[in-house]
Amino acid sequence: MKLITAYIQPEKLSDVKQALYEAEVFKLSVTNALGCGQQKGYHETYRGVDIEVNLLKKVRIDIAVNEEFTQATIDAIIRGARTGNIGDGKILVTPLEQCIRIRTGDTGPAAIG
Amino acid sequence: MKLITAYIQPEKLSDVKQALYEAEVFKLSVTNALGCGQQKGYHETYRGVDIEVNLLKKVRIDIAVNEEFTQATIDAIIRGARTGNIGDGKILVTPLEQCIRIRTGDTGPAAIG
Amino acid sequence: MKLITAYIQPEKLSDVKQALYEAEVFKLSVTNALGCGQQKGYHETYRGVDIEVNLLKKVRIDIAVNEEFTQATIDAIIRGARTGNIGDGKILVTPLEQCIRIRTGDTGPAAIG
Amino acid sequence: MMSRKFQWLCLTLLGVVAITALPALAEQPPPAAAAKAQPVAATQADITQVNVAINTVWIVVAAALVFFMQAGFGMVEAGFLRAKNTCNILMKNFVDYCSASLMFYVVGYSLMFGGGNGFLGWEGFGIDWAAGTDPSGAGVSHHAYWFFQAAFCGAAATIVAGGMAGRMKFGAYLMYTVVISALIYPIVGHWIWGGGWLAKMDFSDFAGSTVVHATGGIAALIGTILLGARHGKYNGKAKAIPGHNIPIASLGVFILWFGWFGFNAGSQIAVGNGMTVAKIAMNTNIAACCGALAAMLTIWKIGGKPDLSMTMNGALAGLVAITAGCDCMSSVGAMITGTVGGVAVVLSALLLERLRIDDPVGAFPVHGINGIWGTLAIGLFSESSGLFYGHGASQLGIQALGVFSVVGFVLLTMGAVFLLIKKTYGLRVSKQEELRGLDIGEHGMESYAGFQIFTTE
Amino acid sequence: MMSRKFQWLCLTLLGVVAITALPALAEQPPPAAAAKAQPVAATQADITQVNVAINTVWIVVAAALVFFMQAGFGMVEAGFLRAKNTCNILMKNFVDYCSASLMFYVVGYSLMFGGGNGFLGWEGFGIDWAAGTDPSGAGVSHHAYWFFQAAFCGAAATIVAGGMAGRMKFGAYLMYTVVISALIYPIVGHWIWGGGWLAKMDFSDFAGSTVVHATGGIAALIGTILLGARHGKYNGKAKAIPGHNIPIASLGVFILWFGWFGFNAGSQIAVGNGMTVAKIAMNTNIAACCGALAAMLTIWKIGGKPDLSMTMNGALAGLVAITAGCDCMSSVGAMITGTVGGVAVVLSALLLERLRIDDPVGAFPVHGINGIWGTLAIGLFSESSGLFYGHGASQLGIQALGVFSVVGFVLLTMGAVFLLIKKTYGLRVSKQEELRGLDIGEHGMESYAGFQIFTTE
Amino acid sequence: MMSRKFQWLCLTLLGVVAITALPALAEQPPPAAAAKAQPVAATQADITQVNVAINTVWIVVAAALVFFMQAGFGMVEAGFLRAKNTCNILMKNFVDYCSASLMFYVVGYSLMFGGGNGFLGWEGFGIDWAAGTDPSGAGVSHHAYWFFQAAFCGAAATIVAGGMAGRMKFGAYLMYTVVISALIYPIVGHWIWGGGWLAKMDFSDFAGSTVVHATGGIAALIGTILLGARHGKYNGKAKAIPGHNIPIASLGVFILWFGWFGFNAGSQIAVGNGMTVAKIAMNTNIAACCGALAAMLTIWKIGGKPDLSMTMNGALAGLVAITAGCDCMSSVGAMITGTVGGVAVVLSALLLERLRIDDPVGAFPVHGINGIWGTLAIGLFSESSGLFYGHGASQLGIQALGVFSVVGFVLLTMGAVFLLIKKTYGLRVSKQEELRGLDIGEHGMESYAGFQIFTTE
Ligand SMILES: Nc1ncnc2c1ncn2[C@@H]1O[C@H](COP(=O)(O)OP(=O)(O)O)[C@@H](O)[C@H]1O
Ligand SMILES: Nc1ncnc2c1ncn2[C@@H]1O[C@H](COP(=O)(O)OP(=O)(O)O)[C@@H](O)[C@H]1O
Ligand SMILES: Nc1ncnc2c1ncn2[C@@H]1O[C@H](COP(=O)(O)OP(=O)(O)O)[C@@H](O)[C@H]1O
Repeated sequence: MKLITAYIQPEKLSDVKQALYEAEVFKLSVTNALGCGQQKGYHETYRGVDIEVNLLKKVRIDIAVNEEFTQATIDAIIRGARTGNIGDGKILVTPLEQCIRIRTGDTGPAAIG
Repeated sequence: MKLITAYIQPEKLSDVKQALYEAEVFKLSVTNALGCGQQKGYHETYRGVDIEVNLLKKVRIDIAVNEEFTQATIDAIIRGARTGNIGDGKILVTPLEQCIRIRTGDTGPAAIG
Repeated sequence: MKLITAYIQPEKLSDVKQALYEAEVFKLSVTNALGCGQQKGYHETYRGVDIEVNLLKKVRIDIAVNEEFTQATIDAIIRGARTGNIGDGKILVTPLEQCIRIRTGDTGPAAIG
Repeated sequence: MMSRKFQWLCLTLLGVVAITALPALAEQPPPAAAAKAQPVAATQADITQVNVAINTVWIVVAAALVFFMQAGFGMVEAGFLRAKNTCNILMKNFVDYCSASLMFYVVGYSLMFGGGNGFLGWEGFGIDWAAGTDPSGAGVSHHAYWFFQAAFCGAAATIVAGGMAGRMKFGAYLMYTVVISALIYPIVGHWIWGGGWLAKMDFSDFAGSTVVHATGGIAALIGTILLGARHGKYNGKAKAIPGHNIPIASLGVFILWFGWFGFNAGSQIAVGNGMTVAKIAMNTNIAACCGALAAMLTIWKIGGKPDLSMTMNGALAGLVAITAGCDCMSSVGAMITGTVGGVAVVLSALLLERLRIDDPVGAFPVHGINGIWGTLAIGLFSESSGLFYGHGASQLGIQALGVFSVVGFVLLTMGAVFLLIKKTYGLRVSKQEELRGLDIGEHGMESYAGFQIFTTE
Repeated sequence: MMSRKFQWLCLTLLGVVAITALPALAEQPPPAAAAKAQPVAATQADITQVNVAINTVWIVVAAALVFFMQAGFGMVEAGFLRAKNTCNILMKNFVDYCSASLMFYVVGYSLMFGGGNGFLGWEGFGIDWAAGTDPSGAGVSHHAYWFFQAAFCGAAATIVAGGMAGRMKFGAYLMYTVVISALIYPIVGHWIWGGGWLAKMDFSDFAGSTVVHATGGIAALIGTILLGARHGKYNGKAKAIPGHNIPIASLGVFILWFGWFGFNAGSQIAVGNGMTVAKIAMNTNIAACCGALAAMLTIWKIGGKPDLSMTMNGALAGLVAITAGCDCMSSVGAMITGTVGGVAVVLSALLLERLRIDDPVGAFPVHGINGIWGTLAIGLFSESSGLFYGHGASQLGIQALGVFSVVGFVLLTMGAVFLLIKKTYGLRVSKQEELRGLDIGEHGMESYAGFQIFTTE
Repeated sequence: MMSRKFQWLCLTLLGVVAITALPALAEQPPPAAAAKAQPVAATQADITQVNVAINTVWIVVAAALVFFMQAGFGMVEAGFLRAKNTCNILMKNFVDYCSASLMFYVVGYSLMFGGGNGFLGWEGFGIDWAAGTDPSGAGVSHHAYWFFQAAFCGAAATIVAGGMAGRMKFGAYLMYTVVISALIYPIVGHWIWGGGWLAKMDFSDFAGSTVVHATGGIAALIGTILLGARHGKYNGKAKAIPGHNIPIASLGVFILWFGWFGFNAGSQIAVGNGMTVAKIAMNTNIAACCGALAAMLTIWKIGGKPDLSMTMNGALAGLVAITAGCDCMSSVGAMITGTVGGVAVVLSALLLERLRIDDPVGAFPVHGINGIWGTLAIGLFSESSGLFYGHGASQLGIQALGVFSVVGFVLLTMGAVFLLIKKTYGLRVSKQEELRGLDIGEHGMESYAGFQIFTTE
């Protein structure tokens, strides 16, 4: 099992959800995040004083998947999130040793979906 | 060492904390999250226009534990969070290679607790 | 590749960012979190009724790095975040199997930076 | 950088302003006063009409201020609750004012001010009375008087919303609000302000410590008890459930205080030479100040820190307490009345906690306790009939009798109403709905869409 | 624990207060009334001057209330939008009032109230008219009258901001606001209130259902259409974009309602014996209540739950609808007018959705539709000329003609203005800026710094 | 779906309303005017009493408006700070009004308006003066006058809270507030409004640019300097610390503006024929508009974008600036005074940043700088004594002398007070408490419980 974590542009969330849905990935968790990457951020002035904003608004998605869904999930995220502009984001894949459904106590691949 | 991540119903947080406390797990981190799973979400109408809410409010808990605490921690979370209804949530376990206490520089199992 | 996750005191974020910058780590993601650790929390009373606050405000930083940057990144975080007081926080290191840049589709170590 | 396209616009505009305005700089004779009239003598009828005009303007402004208190109630209650129940309380606040206005138009005004017996008025429903001046003797029309009184009725109705917030069904609230504004409030009002039996005994409640606040506060108490505490409030020991938006609550307190100048000073409808209006405004202000400071010091002593929410309750407590006697007390009497009110609100809020009665915004401590205290305070500090001014205890006795009767009447009738609703329609939402919040359950919307909010309890 | 150092301070203070105040308790004679005057006879000139004083105080208070409505508009609009566009709408709300005041000072007042022809006034720019009393016949000075009218002009200007919110360029808004307050509004105003052609036909619009609200509402409609919907609003089926701060919106509605007592009742500038002022206040209140309840029941039936945002729109709808006829209707007429307004606002908001016209705050349903309805309602319910009171349909015909003319005039002129801006400066911000929010794009700041807010759409 | 149980309720209700109201539709005769009086002649005494009534109603309404400004101050200050210090500033705002009222009751009013010498009044503590009319000559009672003046005193006291926000100890603030309202403000007030030495020199400050605003603004400046900047504000180069709730700040500005009509126009207590009241209201409005627009254009030019927070400061700057001369300037004078104020507030705010004086809400630029400018502007634009109206520079000299004296007096006395507190009780909270926020540290509560807020600085 893998844990797929993606940082994407906030306004792309619904597209990514749609793409995942089409790839038959129905379960995910979403967190609000700030990110700092190649995107340079921007300068504001508040009351005439400079203020550099380099932590931009991002959305973080976490999806636990079974091995065989890994690539399909990654592809779906890319399909939904890519615009070709800097700031599109990253996908990180970490190994997942165990998954448990709290309601039933199911474990392992059966508990993912 | 393991990193245990759980998505639970928000209102179960204090029960889970209580259960962990009883299992002598005192350290954890909590994040606000939204989740999409078997729970179908619900429909609202705002100003008469339909609005489908399928990202439900969840709370994410992260706990770094030493190997021998893994099962006890998982059990405690289940004890605190289970209601038997859809939406109770998931527990994910990932391998943790290193843990460092910033204050002292302690590393490894000694730094966890 | 490694995924470095750190929980730090909120007010230390800009120092940590500065330290990371000096260590030539430019990319990171930040999440708002609550934490419960050796720091005991505090008691408030609201309208004369006791209220125990044991989930304290923390900031969570996630950084995906290539192997060779791991130690430098950890050191930088410690430099920025350490005050020597309880509550300074923890750094967790997990293995990262894959990293993909959404914009280009680059994968692996090349996609990290 | 301000865009080029835009700079010309600004410059042109400034130019136009400058050019057009220049002549005015040179000379700008003020408009002439009213055209010179022949020295025809004025009569007392003219003076009377002018006085009616003043009284009408005054009562309409005061009524608007009292209306605005509805916003204050809404903000205080919303701010003291959790985010997930905010739309619900705001909706209740809207709807109770609207239905109170309507009910008070159709039946309430007539039950309250119509001629009738000592218990109830019965005249002129739908405000279609034959020509005649208002009951206050200030010569203003029934329309003006109705407007002022309807706003009072709305205030009495809305007090309950706060105490029962966070778990009461919206439909049940609608039922309650019709009953209180069409029946209970007008009956109490008739007793005291409409020439009823308490009025005949010289029971004194100038602007409504009993009529409005004790009525609302007692109804809130019995409703809260019948409804039960919010889920999670008393698991093991009492748990504080902090309000989610203190700035808005603080704004609400200021709005209430602001409106209270209309509530109290406006109740002196016949302005006359203005002396009483001014005295009332002063007393109202000083009692609120003392109430706030007293509550702050009390909670500071007890809880260890100056709690803002209690301080705000203290200001309101002072206002409620001075409402009955604002016209007949000296300013020192007002200070004492307010100070006692501020202490009382803290102690009674803590007592409610101990009794495990869950009143999230302090509706009973503020309006119930202080409505009673303010009414009794007249018996002590009234310059013309108070015990401490050497007039014996008879006024105090009358005050106690009046308060006792109203409290009993409201307890019984509202208790019956709430019980009836509980047995039939149901008072309380499901646990699941309560946990998720009444905003989504009852109204299908959220108060702060997009905001990240922990709803862990 | 309250610190020691601090306790002495409090105690000392209380002591000082007590000691200084004690003598006052003993005896506190009220200040004497104005010194006893010789019984010199008063003349009608004295009475006139007193009446002018009353009228002036009344109009200044009313104007301040109407000014305060600007805050109400700001809060309602801000609350109904997403957090990321909040500073932008608040800025527009500030700037349109400021520029409306200025423009109305320099040219608008003269075009509206100056002598001229039936279409346009042309007299006394910069308010430097020769001495003379105001156009209302209440004897108040031009300054007072200007202040009152300028606040109305600001209201007409700001209505548009809500409909076009979330995607309109700030610079374009500035241009629009100058045009409407310097030209369009004063011209319409002249027709109806400044002795123009509609005034001569006995077209009736007491406080501005047409002059202010239909003008603003129609301008909002045409602007919204030319601007297009917000990004993501109509991908596939219509998507609701919920407001981000409902408590503040609810406060805004209360502020508007509060200010409306100045708007409507203040329009009766000559207080006289106060009867009309009181009647207007009552009608205004009762129509708003009926509008709110009617809208609540309508959306409840249609959408399944009592939606707070629609209920609030309903209250505003009732207020807009009663604005034209608040002086000439009975209270039952006001109830019906308000009730119909409340139903109409819900239905027309749903119709707009179906037509894919994206009006985030309901500017057109509230102000446009109900401005028109309220104007027509006079033809039905006016006690002196309405169809239902047996006076035939002629007034209704005049009302329809007037509304029709104003709607046509505003559609054409504002349509042309918006088109012109669209072709030259541009009406709409870039998609990128719209997604990130206009607060950052146009003003370089955020509304809720530090708060975690999802901006996923 | 609206539940069945519920539908019958609604229908029944509507039915009841309809049936009861129907007769009223048929005929609803208005209540008769005041009963027909015999044509008895009216005397000048009657007229005087009527005028006193008008003046009293006017001053009470105006005082309520000025009181309401306290809410405006609270919202502006809260909105411009970070979320973690919000309860603290709101608490200060409550408590300074309360203590100012009390102090001004016990000693302040007497020091300010009591007969005495040129420096200080000394008469009638606790407002127990022998019968007599108020110092303003409008015939209103001391109670009315006190209420109005106490609200002014509260305003002067609260200005300081904003400048010193985010790091000042609550206890220290309590001490400061007692001193300024019991001593410093009344003394300055006596000089200018209480018949003191500046009044005798014909120094002119109609509604308090110097008395209230310069006093408060200068106290804020010296306090801010002695307190030092917020932690993290000037590490390396100056860092902006954005306000956390701009909508609420914007509401605060509107509330202040609204209240200012009471502040300025209400200072003309004797309404007379209303001309001056109207003129003041107009000037106040137009100066605020010009201030806002001027500030917007200035910051747009300098910073590249129209910053809302500066625009709001500009409106306040215009209001502060016109306060002194609102009665004696033409409207063009008011426009210029406001415009200069708007530019000045931006430039002085930027200057403070450069000097590393950390004034989070702009208390000194708004109230200090513009209080001074507004006072001097009289010397230039007064129609009866201004330089630009050909009356020479003597008034300007007097104004400069007066402002200079007040600034010096406040700097010295308040500097001494703050230094004393600093050495004994301490002015500033610990760094740890400052980082976590004063809400938790000083009051044990949070402003937005449940909300996710980054407190990273
Ligand atoms: N090495 C990393 N570690 C953690 N988060 C990262 C890393 N690289 C990118 N991110 C996240 O992804 C977001 C987008 O990255 P960015 O470099 O701006 O986009 P792109 O890869 O398209 O150039 C960042 O804002 C950050 O949240
Ligand atoms: N595969 C997954 N990946 C990421 N998060 C998940 C996954 N499955 C479940 N979750 C999280 O757990 C929550 C509860 O899941 P759900 O399927 O509704 O409950 P249950 O397992 O009891 O049926 C979801 O809202 C989501 O946040
Ligand atoms: N085992 C753990 N699992 C998850 N989070 C932890 C763990 N230990 C510490 N943390 C996080 O780190 C923060 C600081 O920990 P704490 O023990 O208070 O500091 P210190 O290690 O300096 O004593 C906690 O608030 C929590 O967010």
